[in-house]
Amino acid sequence: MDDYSIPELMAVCLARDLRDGELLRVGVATPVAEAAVRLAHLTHGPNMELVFLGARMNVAHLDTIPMPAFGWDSRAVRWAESYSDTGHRFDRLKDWSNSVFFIGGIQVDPFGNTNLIGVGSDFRRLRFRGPGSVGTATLSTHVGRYYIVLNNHNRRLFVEKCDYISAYGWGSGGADARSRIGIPGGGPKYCITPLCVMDFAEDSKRMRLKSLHPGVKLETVKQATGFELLVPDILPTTEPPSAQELQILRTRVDPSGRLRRG
Amino acid sequence: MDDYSIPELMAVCLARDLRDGELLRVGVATPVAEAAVRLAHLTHGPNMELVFLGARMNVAHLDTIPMPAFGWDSRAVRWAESYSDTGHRFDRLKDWSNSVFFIGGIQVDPFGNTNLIGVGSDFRRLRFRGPGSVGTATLSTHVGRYYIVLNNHNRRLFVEKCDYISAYGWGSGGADARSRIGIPGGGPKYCITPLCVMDFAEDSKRMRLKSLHPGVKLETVKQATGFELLVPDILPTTEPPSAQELQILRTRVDPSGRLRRG
Amino acid sequence: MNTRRRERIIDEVEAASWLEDGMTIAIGQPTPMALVRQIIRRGLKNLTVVDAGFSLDLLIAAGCVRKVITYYAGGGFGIPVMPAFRHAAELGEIEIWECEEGILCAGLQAAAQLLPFLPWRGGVGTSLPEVNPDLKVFTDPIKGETLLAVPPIKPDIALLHAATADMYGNVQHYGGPGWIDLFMYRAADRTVVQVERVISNEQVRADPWKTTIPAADAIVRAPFGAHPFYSRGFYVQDNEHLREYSSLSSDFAAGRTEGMTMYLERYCRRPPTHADYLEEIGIKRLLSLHEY
Amino acid sequence: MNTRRRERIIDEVEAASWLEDGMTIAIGQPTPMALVRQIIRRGLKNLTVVDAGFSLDLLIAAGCVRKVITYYAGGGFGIPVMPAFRHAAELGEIEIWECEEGILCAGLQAAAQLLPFLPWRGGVGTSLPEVNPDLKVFTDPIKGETLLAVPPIKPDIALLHAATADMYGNVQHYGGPGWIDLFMYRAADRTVVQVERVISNEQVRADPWKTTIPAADAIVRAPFGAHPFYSRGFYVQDNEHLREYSSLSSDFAAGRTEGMTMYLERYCRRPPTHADYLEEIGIKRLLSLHEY
Repeated sequence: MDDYSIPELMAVCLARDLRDGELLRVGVATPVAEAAVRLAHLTHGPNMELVFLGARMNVAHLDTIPMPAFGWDSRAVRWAESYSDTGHRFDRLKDWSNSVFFIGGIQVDPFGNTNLIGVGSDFRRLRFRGPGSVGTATLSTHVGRYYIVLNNHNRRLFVEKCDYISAYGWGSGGADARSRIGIPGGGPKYCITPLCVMDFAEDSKRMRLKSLHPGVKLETVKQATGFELLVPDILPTTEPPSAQELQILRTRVDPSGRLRRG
Repeated sequence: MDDYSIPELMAVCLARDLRDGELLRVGVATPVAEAAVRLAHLTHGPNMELVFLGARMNVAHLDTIPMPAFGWDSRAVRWAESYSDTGHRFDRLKDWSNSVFFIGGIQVDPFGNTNLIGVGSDFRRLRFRGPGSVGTATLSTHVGRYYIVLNNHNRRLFVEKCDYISAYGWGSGGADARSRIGIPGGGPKYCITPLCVMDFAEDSKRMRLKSLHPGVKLETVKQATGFELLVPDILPTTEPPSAQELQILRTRVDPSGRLRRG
Repeated sequence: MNTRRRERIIDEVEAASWLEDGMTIAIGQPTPMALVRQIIRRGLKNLTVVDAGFSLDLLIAAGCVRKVITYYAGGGFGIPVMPAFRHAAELGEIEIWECEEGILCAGLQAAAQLLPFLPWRGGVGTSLPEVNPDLKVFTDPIKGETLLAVPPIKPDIALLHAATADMYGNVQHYGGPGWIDLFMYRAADRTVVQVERVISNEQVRADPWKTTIPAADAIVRAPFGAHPFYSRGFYVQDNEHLREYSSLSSDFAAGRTEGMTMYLERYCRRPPTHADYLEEIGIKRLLSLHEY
Repeated sequence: MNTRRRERIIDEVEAASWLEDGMTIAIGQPTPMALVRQIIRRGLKNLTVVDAGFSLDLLIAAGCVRKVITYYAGGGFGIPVMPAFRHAAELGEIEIWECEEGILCAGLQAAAQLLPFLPWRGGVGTSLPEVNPDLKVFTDPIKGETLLAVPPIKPDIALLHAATADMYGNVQHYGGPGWIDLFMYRAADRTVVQVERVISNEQVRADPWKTTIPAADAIVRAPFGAHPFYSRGFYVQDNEHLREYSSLSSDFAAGRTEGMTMYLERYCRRPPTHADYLEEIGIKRLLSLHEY
């Protein structure tokens, strides 16, 4: 079974890590994460709750959960059961330990800190002005865990040090990097790219290769990463989508083939 | 025209001081204030908004606004246009400068500070345990002005010093008593009792007689007050209800005669 | 693998089994009386209650309460202070965490937002920080103003009453929720909502903005469950019953405990279920409490 | 003596007359585009805008903006950052008060509650307090935790879009208000809401919980007023129009300004009213944006 695209592989890989009962918050313009939560909802998440555009829904009863007919389409509210936190988005942070989020970035450092602000040493005259933090400073502080999901893997993205940090991951490292400054959320769990899956070493919280996508060489990843990655002794290959996963993904989540083209 | 009860006189007196466009917040178990806001709404307040049990309404179009068919009856929401501050009672304090409130107390001091907590020197063993502050600490801090409305006038109530202060009026006195500790609201304007109307002197903010109700003697008030009241050179009589005011009050606000019996 | 969405409807006996002696319990408005009576039936002790009015008084009279977080214990019916509350407070039998509506909101919101405090201006200049040392007067770090720092108020469980909910815990009120209910829900570890009627999930989805509590941990069917209080859209307050209670409570505070003992026995302890309580009240009385 | 209740419906031209150069204007979501275009038509300058996305980009391209309070200036259509925003930011032509959704809420709420600051945890450990020195890192007075102190964000006016309102300013949304709209309303000195349809006061009172904004200062009738954005319950986003704009905006940022000049002229400056704008878009296009 090797007839799948890289975005499909990434979506399936993320979906498998999501647990029933979790509340999944998906941000803007992240098709891989959008597909992942829908797929998980259909395969093993009848009690998952999905939040799109502030609309909270459980849609496991639907035959298909297509993209992009909801998500960033305002008609998503058709399926809503309520608005996230009754319209007051940050009124129930206490319960966010059960929430999962997906984050992007224009820079990522070895400790999973991410930057959406910009690139350049002078904040008033950035070389590249980013889109801004959206809700990621608060989300990354409070959600039970999050995934760094990137559509590219290169040395401009993976840098030794972010010019600015908009979401605090594991700071300057160490298992207590978050607890020692009083940040309750569980932090970034994996970073997934078109080349590989990475996690964070238990003690140092430094980024570590977890699996290489089928056909990707270790050397390729090393060269595309602007800092030294930890590499485990045993380095498996990312498990490809099963026939069943691909079938559900293609017929019930992404019938228009957005991820295949991506 | 002297066929009116003291509560009727008090309600009419308060109603006259309310201005069109104000938002009137009435607390629990204050029939005089309840009647006053309804009367003002009908006589000169088509743009007043009344808040009962969190339900915000404009009911000037009703032929009668009877008591107690709403106010503390849950059916009051029948007339609601919204809930105060969209269900989040203190989310719009900024606009409370346009709000008016009515407050009671178990003790009142010369500077209009009021006590709903209790009487006695040991808070853990009060001689009289009061009902608690309700929302008065916040209301008295933020509303544009408020009225102290009391059903009695005696030395147990009017004391030199409250055992506890649950709503800050004019503190220990002075025109800047509120601004110097950063309290934005306009403070207590009048204190009205079955005997008289009192205001607060412009400079000292000490309680001062403003008018005696018809038939009440200055000496009676002095003896019923546990501190020295300022007395102006010219001391008028509280203007009695006009025939029209009484008619509206009795036929459209209080047809069951609650205030007449009171 | 569980392939179905979990339903959240339980009965009041199971709901009360979530409670334990010594817990902090927030009780909403209108009062979830079916659940309150179940607390008394279970004989829970040493509770800290975030509560006001009648149910607070009843729980104190029944001996369930050690500590009270309250802004108001007034009565109505000409009784300015609830008698059992007043009596226990004056004897020092209950500890009172004195607060006020705005301060209570700030404390519940601090808990909901995992903040060590929220600043509040209402209460500056009053005796509240003096009688409640948990409220700290502090100077704000930006403009140097004097404010109160309100610490988190964190209930173990919130017990609420509402008009309707679906089987998945989506709660919709008629005529708005009680003013403090959503704060309690956001702050509490778990929330149990008793409702007049269970509605379909489709009805909920027809108007999602109406959903006031998106994911209650449990829903208890309790028609007339707020009796003797009102439930908007269903019935009004039973003033006759409340007047009777007020008189018993006054007797109780004055040392004449027999009437209260009988009340607690008849209405709270003896009926094994909420339906049995309603039988005791009688269908005629219940039907007389129509709204319009 | 005014014996009638005051009506609050005005047109977009009068609404825009409330605005002045240099004001702080909060712009809600979905975007109140009829009012935004009126700002451009009036040629307002040196505005501080609390805004995001397309309308932010358009106002910058039109030369109205001096300072931006934003958490997001992303684009969509494969454009990660709105081009005119990006260009002006990189050249230092606009000042950016860098924030984030939670921090923005805290700042607006501090203004609404007349507090000198509200504490927020999101952002601790990040560069936000470094690039925005108005955000102070401080130690909480109760438990000694490290938090951000967010100062009030106080708009002079909030411009919002909604489904319906009555003539007295009671606003009801379909499918919920934009996530930040209620915060903007609470914080701003005045609020103008453009609506798809004016409904009767009786319709409002039939479901008062649905009222999201109880007393807007003015209501502007603006059917299709969010175009090219969506308005829930009425129409979807006009992707074709937005794609076209994105391409013009990219050209503009790259120094090819002609297309953008024409866009601003054709859609914002020349049509004297919102109805004239709709005429320019064409009824066929508008009717093609149906919801289901």
